[in-house]
Amino acid sequence: MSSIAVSTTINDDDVEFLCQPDETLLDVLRNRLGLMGAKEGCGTGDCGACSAIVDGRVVCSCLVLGAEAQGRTIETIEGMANGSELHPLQRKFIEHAALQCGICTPGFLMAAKALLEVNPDPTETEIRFWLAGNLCRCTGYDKIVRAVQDAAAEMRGENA
Amino acid sequence: MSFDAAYQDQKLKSVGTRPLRPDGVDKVTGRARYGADFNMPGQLVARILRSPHAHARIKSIDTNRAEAVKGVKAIITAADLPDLTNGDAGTYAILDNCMAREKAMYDGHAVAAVAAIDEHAARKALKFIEVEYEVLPHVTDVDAAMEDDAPLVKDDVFTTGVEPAPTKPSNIANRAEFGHGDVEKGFGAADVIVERSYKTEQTHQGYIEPHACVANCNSDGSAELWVCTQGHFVYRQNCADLLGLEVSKLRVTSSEIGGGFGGKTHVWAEPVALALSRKAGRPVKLVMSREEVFRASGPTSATSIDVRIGATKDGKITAAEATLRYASGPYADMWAELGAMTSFACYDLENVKTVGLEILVNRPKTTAYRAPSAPMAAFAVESAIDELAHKIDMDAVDFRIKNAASEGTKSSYGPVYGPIGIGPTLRAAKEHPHMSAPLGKNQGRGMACGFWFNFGGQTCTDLNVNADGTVTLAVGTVDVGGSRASLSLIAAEELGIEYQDIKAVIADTATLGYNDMTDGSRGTFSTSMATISAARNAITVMRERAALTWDIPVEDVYWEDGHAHAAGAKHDNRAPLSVKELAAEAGNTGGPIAGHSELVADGAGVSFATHICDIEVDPETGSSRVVRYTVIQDAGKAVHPSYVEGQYQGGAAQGIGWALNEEYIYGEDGRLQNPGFLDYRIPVCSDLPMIDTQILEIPNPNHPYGVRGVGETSIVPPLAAIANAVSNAVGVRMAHIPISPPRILAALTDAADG
Amino acid sequence: MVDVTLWAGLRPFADNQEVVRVDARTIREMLRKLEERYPGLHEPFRGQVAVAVNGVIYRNDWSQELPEGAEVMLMRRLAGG
Amino acid sequence: MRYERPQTIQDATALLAGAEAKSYVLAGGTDLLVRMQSDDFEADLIVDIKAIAGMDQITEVEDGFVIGAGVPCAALAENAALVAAWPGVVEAANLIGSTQIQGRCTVVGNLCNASPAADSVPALVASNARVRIAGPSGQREVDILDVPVSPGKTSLKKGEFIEAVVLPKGAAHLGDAYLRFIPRTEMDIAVVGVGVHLALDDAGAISSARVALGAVGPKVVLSQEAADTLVGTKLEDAALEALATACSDASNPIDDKRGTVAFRKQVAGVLARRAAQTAYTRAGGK
Repeated sequence: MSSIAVSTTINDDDVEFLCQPDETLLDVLRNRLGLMGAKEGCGTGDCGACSAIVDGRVVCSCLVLGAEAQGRTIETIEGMANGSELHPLQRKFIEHAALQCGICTPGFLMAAKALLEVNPDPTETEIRFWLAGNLCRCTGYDKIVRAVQDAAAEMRGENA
Repeated sequence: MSFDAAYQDQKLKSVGTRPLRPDGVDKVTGRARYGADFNMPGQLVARILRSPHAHARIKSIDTNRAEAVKGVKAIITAADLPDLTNGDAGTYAILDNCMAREKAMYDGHAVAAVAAIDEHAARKALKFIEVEYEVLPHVTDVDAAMEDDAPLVKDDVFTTGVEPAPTKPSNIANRAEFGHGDVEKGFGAADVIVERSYKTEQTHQGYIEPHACVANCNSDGSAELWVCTQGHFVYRQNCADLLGLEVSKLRVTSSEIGGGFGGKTHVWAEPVALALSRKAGRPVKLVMSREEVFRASGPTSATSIDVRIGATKDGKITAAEATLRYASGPYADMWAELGAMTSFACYDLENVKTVGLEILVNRPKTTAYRAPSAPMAAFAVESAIDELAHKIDMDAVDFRIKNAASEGTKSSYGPVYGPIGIGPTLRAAKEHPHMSAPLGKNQGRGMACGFWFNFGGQTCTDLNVNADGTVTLAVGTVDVGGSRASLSLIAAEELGIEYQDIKAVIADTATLGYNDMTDGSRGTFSTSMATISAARNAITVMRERAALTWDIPVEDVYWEDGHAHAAGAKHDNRAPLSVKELAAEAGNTGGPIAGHSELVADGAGVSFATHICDIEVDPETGSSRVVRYTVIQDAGKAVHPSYVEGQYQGGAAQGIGWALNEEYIYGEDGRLQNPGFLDYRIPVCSDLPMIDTQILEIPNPNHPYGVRGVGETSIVPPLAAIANAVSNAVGVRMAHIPISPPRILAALTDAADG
Repeated sequence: MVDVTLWAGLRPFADNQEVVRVDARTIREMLRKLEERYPGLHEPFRGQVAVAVNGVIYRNDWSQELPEGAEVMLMRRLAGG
Repeated sequence: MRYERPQTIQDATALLAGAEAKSYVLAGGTDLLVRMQSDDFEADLIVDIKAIAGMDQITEVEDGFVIGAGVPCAALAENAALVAAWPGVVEAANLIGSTQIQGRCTVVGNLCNASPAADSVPALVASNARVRIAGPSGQREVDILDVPVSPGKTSLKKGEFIEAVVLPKGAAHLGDAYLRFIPRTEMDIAVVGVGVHLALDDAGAISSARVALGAVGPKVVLSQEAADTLVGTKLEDAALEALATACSDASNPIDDKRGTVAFRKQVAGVLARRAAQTAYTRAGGK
């Protein structure tokens, strides 16, 4: 197998890498680019721990080939905060104790960010169904949903 | 110095507040490092070859072709591991589970492992390892394994706990009996008796992070292990015992852990990674796939339970009896015994008898899962209790209150209870608005109680006061759900300083004394005790330093609100010295200031919870939805209430998944059919409602702040609460967990037919 | 003086008694005296035993005192999750 | 293994028709990449068709909609005209997997994976959709029903791939709906799925009907008997009961880890009844 040269944009930076044809974007992020915030919980798109945003859509990076990143715009958890200033979702997850072990947290944050970009004022039901592809085994989801609701309200300027 | 663990009623400033967790930013920015997030220079990739058979004798393993694959650096089989055949049986079983020696005991059992320069080479080598199996008859069902003609999982297991000792081998590894009184006499006095058999299927802890480690063995006998574990000191001891390493030379660092729930209390692949590294002479990284996690790491027992309970018409239980069969995989443990002990622990019974039967089957080795063995027993017993309440036309909560255990009750497993919390949780449930809220169409309400033993254990902490007066707290219990925040609160409380000035870290095995695992709900209970003790020792040092500074006797220095105070007027009302001031002068008053503690945190005390749940069932499809859920549990004292609530909610969610959809499904061939999150169906966000919690605080007499472990009990009542709710919704008693849509629809169809 | 209740698996090692009277002030002393009297208990006592004293289960703290007339039960050491 | 990203349909078919023993088309990848995780997976060539012009487009034409093979299912719900015309098809496509899967998976991929449980397929079959197949010898169009053959197998020939799904556009008084049963609320494979498409006459009676069932046989089942129970009715209770019975009878499922024979047969009837009611309302029936 020979490697493929890929040029892409990750978290606003131009990035070039070589990858194998069968290598997933998740493996590229973690093993070649040192972006380990995306986690592999299943490798089959069932847990959402590897969520990344590709061209504006949240996807499981374990179900994207590294080679497919060519020419795309990719966002990962490492690019969510603005320098040392956390994104409101990140802050609210900490404030609401919406994480216990935290392994699912990067994936939830990426998915929630994508939600609030298309729906700034989601209902509880909308949040729950949008996040159904992100498994959490620790929290029972209660505090996660509340954190997303609270972050959405803050981002709408309602409880600033 | 002896440590007084007795509860002292006092006003607490830090404990009970909800500050931000210290590891929060790392975890929301993707910087926290879990098991698979660590690499070493020159590391190899390991993969494990697993048995495709449920039960097979390994006749030979030929690794020659695989070794010839370019990039392969080491291959091991059981022959490369120490032969512990004639040693301690428990140790042998742990190693045999890591790598099968004579027989593959279940689908997924490891038979060989490869370390290679990359994933491709490792994957290729696996295909070239030739294993010759003699396939043997298998048995995977707990009841089938008990039949006389069942295939023997092991031919050298004779049932223990029965007299006279049997001469014929059996899949029943052990029988354990508990109870008191005369149950037959008790049943004779009963007006109504409920008798029913229940079944629960096997479930997995389902942590999102697969097992992962990086092992590095050096030629001088020193070794390092980076691993996600609930107990790195225990892993160190296990690996040293299994591989013949010196404990001091094996340094184990626990990564951030992506969930454990009991499943990471036990070594699975870590000894294999170390052995590969030793053979290859290079670091080895081993990460299980999700499929491997399901096929070959720690599920809990499938069970089959018979319950018989009798009561008088006015609601007094006269006798209770249960036979509990727990499948333990191919290696005997004491899961049935635990089930037998916990089954009737909520009740005050004159006549009770429980028998636990430990059953061997060709399934993965059973390991602990959050309050291990208790949820299934509670499902059976609490279902029968509910049915009995219906039969005598008594409110389910009132019936339980009337029979609840209390201080002085002789427990069903033997000892007499001290002050306990079952009564208060039941009374709280009775008064809870949930209990009286109206139900909609096709909805049913259920409630159930749960009991669990909490544990304490060996614990060691270091508390270092830094030059700027901030404090580093080094603990040895892995943080699975926010304990660094709780322990920082404890240190802040005891020292009288701000929470923000404490930084708690998890120390590795080379830098702190031994600690038991974070299991048995002991993390915060026991390490908070050691932290209090360490803080008190540091205060002693600081009082001495203040005495030196002031040149007064140490007896005249007392500690209050984070300051050393000189007692009385004779010391000219000296201005108190803060931790910061004392720390700044430490170099000239005797050197660094620290408090150390090693202790046994015993006396954790038992724990109780009551859950209430509303379920809506679609009678045409058997689909069910949890529409409301309430957890009421005694925390003793909630150190960080947000994370206590989190434990309540998380345990409830796991129990709901267990009750409704999760199960290991085996084919006729003895192979696991659903080793993935697609068909092993844990609850997703849209499956659940908000989970309400009510924290009761009945101080634990054996902890200075009254703290009680909270991690496990919350998974005990849900199976029964859901079963009771569904049964109340559809009018048919559901006795087989999971209560999946096909089971509900079949039950409804059967009921309609007749 | 305390009466110590043995779990079923231990009884064969102690002349099939369910309850054994021991003159001991601490758990450690109680376990030592039991073991001296019934050497067969040596094996099960190594890492497998817990002791309930008046309802509180101790797994490690063998210095725990045994109040006169306390209810003392030996139990198998249990696992948690 | 090679990864290729051709720019034209001709290049893609040439690659697929080439010498390689095993080649796979990559669109959304949500099935293919799962298969690639398996140790047993082997391939010589992966052809990513998403760089071909038009693959990511939904085009409204005079007599229908053309959905490119690279269009993620999430994009279907963002096309107001498509949602208005084929709400059932869009619903079905949007039921596949999670939000994350929706961002990648395609209806063509769902079809070509040839799972009997594919959610979008019964809805598409009910809608009378066709597929446009590109091949070394040019383009052809076939009924969607003729694409899946058996679990994992399609009727596509070597070198061929589906470039688009073509949905018709009809007159007034049409309505479609798709319902499936899963144990959880999300993330499961359908245990049973039912797609219903109804046309009403001016009096509100059903003039034509198509009823397609998923996960009750080795491939999607289009049941004429079920459709016949509806035609001429205004979906009275008797018609619904007859429909349910016909759907249960048309189901020939297996027992597996997702459901039992009895369960699937029974629920097929229940869902057909409910889907028909939704389709009827959407068609303007009262």
